[in-house]
Amino acid sequence: SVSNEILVSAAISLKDCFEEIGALYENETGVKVRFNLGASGLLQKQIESGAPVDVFASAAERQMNELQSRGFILTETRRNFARNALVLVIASSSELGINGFADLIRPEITRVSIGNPKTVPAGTYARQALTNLQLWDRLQSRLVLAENVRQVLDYVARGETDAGVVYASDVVSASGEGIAVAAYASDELHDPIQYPIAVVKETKARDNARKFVDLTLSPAGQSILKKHGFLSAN
Amino acid sequence: MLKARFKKHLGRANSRALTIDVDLKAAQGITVLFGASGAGKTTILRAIAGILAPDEGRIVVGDEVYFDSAAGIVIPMQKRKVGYVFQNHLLFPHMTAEQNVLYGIRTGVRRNPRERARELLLMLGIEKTADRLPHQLSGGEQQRVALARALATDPSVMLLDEPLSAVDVSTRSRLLEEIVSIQRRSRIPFLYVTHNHSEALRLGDSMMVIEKGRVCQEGSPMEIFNAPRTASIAKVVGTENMFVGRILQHQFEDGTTIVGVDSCRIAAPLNALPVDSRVTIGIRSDDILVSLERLTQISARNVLEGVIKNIFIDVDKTELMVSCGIDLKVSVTRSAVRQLNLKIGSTVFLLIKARSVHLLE
Amino acid sequence: MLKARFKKHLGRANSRALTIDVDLKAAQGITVLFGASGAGKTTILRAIAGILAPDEGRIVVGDEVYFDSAAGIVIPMQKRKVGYVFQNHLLFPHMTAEQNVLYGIRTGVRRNPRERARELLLMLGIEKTADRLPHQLSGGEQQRVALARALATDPSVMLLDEPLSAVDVSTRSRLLEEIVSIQRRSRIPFLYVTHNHSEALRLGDSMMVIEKGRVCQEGSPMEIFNAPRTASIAKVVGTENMFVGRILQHQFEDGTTIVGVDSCRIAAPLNALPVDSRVTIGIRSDDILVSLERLTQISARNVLEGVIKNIFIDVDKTELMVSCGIDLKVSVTRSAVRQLNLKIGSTVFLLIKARSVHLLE
Amino acid sequence: MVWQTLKLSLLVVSIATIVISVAGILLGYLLAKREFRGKNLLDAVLTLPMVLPPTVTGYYLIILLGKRGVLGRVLYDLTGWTVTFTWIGAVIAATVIAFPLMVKSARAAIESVNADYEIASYVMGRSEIETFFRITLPLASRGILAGVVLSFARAFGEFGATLMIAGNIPGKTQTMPLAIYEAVVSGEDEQAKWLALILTGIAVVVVYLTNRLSRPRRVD
Amino acid sequence: MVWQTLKLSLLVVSIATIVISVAGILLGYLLAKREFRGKNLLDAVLTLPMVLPPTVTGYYLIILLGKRGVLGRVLYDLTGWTVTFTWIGAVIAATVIAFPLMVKSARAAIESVNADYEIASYVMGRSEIETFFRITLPLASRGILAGVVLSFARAFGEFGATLMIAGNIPGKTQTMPLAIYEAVVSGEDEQAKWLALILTGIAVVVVYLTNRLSRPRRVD
Ligand SMILES: Nc1ncnc2c1ncn2[C@@H]1O[C@H](COP(=O)(O)OP(=O)(O)OP(=O)(O)O)[C@@H](O)[C@H]1O
Ligand SMILES: Nc1ncnc2c1ncn2[C@@H]1O[C@H](COP(=O)(O)OP(=O)(O)OP(=O)(O)O)[C@@H](O)[C@H]1O
Ligand SMILES: [Mg+2]
Ligand SMILES: [Mg+2]
Repeated sequence: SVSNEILVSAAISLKDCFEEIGALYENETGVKVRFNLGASGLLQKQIESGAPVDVFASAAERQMNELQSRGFILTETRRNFARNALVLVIASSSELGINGFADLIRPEITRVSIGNPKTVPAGTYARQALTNLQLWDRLQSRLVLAENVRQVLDYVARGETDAGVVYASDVVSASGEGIAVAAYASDELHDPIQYPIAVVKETKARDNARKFVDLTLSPAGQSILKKHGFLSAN
Repeated sequence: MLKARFKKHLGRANSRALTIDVDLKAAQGITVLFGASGAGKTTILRAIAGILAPDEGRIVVGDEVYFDSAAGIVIPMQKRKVGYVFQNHLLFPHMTAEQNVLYGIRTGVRRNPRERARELLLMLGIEKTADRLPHQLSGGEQQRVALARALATDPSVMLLDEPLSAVDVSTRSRLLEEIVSIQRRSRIPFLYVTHNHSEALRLGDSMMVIEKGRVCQEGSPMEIFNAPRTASIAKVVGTENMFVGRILQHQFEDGTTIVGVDSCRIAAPLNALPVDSRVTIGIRSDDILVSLERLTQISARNVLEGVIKNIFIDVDKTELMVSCGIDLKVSVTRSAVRQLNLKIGSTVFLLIKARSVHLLE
Repeated sequence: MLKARFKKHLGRANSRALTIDVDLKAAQGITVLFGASGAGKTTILRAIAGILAPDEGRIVVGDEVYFDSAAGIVIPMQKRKVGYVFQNHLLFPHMTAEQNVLYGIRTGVRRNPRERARELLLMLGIEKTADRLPHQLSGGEQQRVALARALATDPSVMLLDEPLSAVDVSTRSRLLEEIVSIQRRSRIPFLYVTHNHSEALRLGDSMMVIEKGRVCQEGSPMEIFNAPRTASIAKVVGTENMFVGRILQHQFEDGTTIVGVDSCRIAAPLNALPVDSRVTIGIRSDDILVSLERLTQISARNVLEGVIKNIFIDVDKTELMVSCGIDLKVSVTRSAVRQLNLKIGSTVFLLIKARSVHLLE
Repeated sequence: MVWQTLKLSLLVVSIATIVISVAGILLGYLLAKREFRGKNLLDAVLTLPMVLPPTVTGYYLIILLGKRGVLGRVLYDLTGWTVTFTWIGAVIAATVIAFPLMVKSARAAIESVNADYEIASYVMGRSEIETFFRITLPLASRGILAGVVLSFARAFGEFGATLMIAGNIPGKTQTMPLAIYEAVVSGEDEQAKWLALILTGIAVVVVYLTNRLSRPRRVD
Repeated sequence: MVWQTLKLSLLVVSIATIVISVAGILLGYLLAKREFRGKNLLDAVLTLPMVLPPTVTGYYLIILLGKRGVLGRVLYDLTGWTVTFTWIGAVIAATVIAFPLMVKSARAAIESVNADYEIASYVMGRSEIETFFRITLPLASRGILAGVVLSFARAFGEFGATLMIAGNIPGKTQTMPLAIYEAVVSGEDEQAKWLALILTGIAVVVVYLTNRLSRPRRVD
């Protein structure tokens, strides 16, 4: 990257708030910021292959852990900049009376969608939560694995599935149409849903990259995240 | 019985290539279509087969109306019972010779189509090629497969577009007989396009000369070849001697009209044209007799003295070019050349009956 | 000068369609290839053009070796300077008539290719079709475009595969003259395939008869038509009278051999076959003279009395079928029929020179 | 697990390829032979499933065929059955995605056949259907077979739209490409490689066999 | 923003289509006309990018061309430049993904041309290249144009592999399909619909125009 420009690879679920933080960043530093948005797993692969990325913001810790263990990030710059909560969503028109995760095993519930635990972070956490609730095995035949959170929301809103599990922030960003939150999963049911951020080792703009990481953690950054339904890092 | 009367413009509106405008009737029997290249023969066949819709007119075969612009009838080609030997064969390239012929046999018509196909191939002398694909056949073999395929269709009218142009004389001769006998048995009209005189003569129950999209003369082949009505027909049918002259006088007692061509006076059958009109006359080289003496006790009205300028020896006729004021081509046998000891430079007398001098329009 | 000596097996190994095995030389001039359909004429031309590689042999044009299996030389077709009129025309369907001809003109050879193309089209009488696509041309027009395209190539050898089979007699006659004059100017060998006698006679400086893939007779067209060497050649070239007989005796003083055919004794030129051998003899209908009286003071060795059984009237010849123990076809002019008042049933005497009786192999 | 995925993939792709081939050749024929208003527009619109990201196509399919979809609702109300999350949904997705390939290929192939042969067949009294099967189709076979192979490959590899309408229900609607995608994204490179190898192996064999099939009979 | 994305998409698809057409016709010609061992296997292998999910193809491309890739490393060592996250990467992705369409279509189209015309051209002394351009190509034009249209559509819509190798960087490597994908995933339905409309509109117009172009000149 040119010295007055940085490239931030960010999970696509961070799109809206990062665009706001980016504007703020450009104002403050005069450095242009570009975003490369995609699924965290793909972003990880790109960095491993040597893509010229300066900052990586992941939707889950696993991808960051892998990069760290293989030495692709500057470990000392790694921070968790946001958290999220898991929610059970239903169509706002739903008449099934689902009020909690336990309702999912009721016989009239035929389909429940979550993100694919292997590829979608929200799905990974959903699996943890359902496993801890002793529901995972019993729900197996009802599960529909989606490729991204958006798809879960589409299914639910269009009545294809009776319920779904997504992040709290997704419900906010999805302009909420047709979606209602039926229940929150308590924090103990899953690992903390952390959003890690770090500077990529091969960056040629270490300082500017560092500034972006700092900005996400700054009060201004945090308030933007909060506005979009994320929880503060700590 | 085939009746076809129609008009069809070919080419773009602003640059007409040709306008077909025909009215033809073909009874049971073989009707030969004769005409120069580009005269419109193929186009006429295509209209009858329904490949091409005329601009207006009416085409009837037997009692089936194939086309009638006034009544808005256009029977699609699938429904017309037409056998067609295409000028460019159009053998299906992915089928063997036998499969091509089998394809021509209408489903359900024959009890044993394979046998029929073999029979046809045998008849046309190409039974050995049954299992070959078209590109493995010689030109003449392809043409015969196309003929076999058309004959296989059991049609109500048969259209043959130069079906024997690519086969050798001896095969052709045999196939002509087959075609006649097939026609006689089937009792349907055959329209037969050819450029070949002897085909026309051997096959034609009647003949039509096509010129620039029109039927310009009809009659038996012999009649037309002997007495072509116009200079251009004469050219097409191959009358060798044609001259432009002027009417000099009518000899009513004799029943002849004297035509002056250059310095020659030629007696033709009496006609009603005014003296001094320009006329074209045609004399077939075959109708001229050669003598070494000036004969007088003879019925021929014209006796012209001349000198042999050239001798063309051809396998089926020998031609003399005799100069007697005008140059005349004269057809003789080779034995006559030997017997009369004809040489370039010999003086000869040409005898031409008045009836052999044709006034062309 | 073209020298081609090669072998080529056609068809699958287990079911040979034909084996071509020729050794031919064609000097500057027009060499006619004559032969029945399927004899292998097209295949020979294809081998010379390089479309088809012979199994073995050598092909030389001028001093360029086109093919030599021994030396491992195979010049690709692009490098052979061959003009080729294909039997099935092969006009490029996406190009107009003129563009097709232009394509034939080798780049850089002509200063003004368009003019040359127009010139050729004009010469062949198809200038009006210049802007039409092949499918908008009549069969004869297509053929002439193909001819123009081949003539445009300025080749070292010209191969013409029945180039005039689809045009009318009068056009053909004119084009034959053009072809001769082009050959005379270009001074290269022309190989000309045809089924047509008069084309062969008018064009051929020499002629080869092809039979089953072999050259079975070579000579001037006239020679071959007059004296075909075998019965099958006689059939191909159209000798009308052929009989199987036995040698009765040799008359050394006369220089004749008497052949018995049924009850007839026919004098033929002296030969060396043992008495009683079976032989085939051929007599061209044109070589027989008709007389009403039994002439004795005449050179003809054979005088056969017979009765006219039939008269066939054709436009370019009239044929009598005369029965005199054997049935003979006799060609006469129509005027002779009239003059001698020949009718079915008339008794006539046929005069046949011994030299006109050909022993066929 | 792999076996089940593979079985499903093969089932889906076989049915899809058959449907595509039949419908595509038919439509290709109509586009080639019939004149009607908006013909070329129709042809252009038909290529759309190639241009849109499959996920988007899948989204539109849900809007159309989902339980609450325009058509899906009618179907659901009548039969209580919905196509979403069934293997039939996967077939539909694969069919829609690969269909344009077949139509375009078939149209071009049929238009390239010299119409004179068809005319000759008609003149011989053969119906349009018979002519189509015995003349047009064999003469257009090269181009059509290429279309079939392309459609097969595309349908075999399709997963974006499939995922959307058929869902990813392990052991039920998970096709091979989906499994590979999953393996790649979740970093199971070994697994991914194996699956990719199987998938490509099968594809190569099928395509290879089709190629051999369409090879001209050598004749001389 | 939309404008820039569109511009990029058009740039990428134009270059990709040109590259695909040229290389695809060439390769199609070789497959059609030359005999060599493993020819049909090569043809089969060439269809692979159609079978693998584009993301997976993209992944393999990155392994090959990335800074640490087999080829990419050499390139990087030599020039200090890498193809990942550049619009050239997008061109490469689109090219690789759509290439099989062109090769297959071109091969079939070229094989369908009656070889006698090519022979006639050779006999007239025209070289193979000249014959190819003036005879083979015009006579195969229908099938080849169908291949070009299909490749164009596929390249225009490509996003899986592109995302992988070129990234999804607005204003730099974000093509239309990527923007649509992004909008869909982030729930910006309005935006998604508009983008999809523009994309499909352009595709329809281009395909329609090509169709008109390839329409036979009406002659009678
Ligand atoms: N589609 C067309 N557009 C323009 N002109 C055409 C078209 N079809 C035929 N012609 C012209 O009409 C004339 C008659 O063509 P047709 O094929 O009927 O001739 P033909 O008598 O069969 O000649 P030939 O003996 O050479 O086959 C030709 O000059 C030809 O060029
Ligand atoms: N590829 C092939 N496979 C099998 N047989 C073939 C092949 N090509 C030609 N033949 C056969 O070889 C023979 C000679 O063919 P060729 O085309 O040379 O004949 P021709 O003398 O030109 O006849 P025509 O006057 O009918 O055109 C024919 O009987 C033909 O069927
Ligand atoms: Mg014609
Ligand atoms: Mg031939």
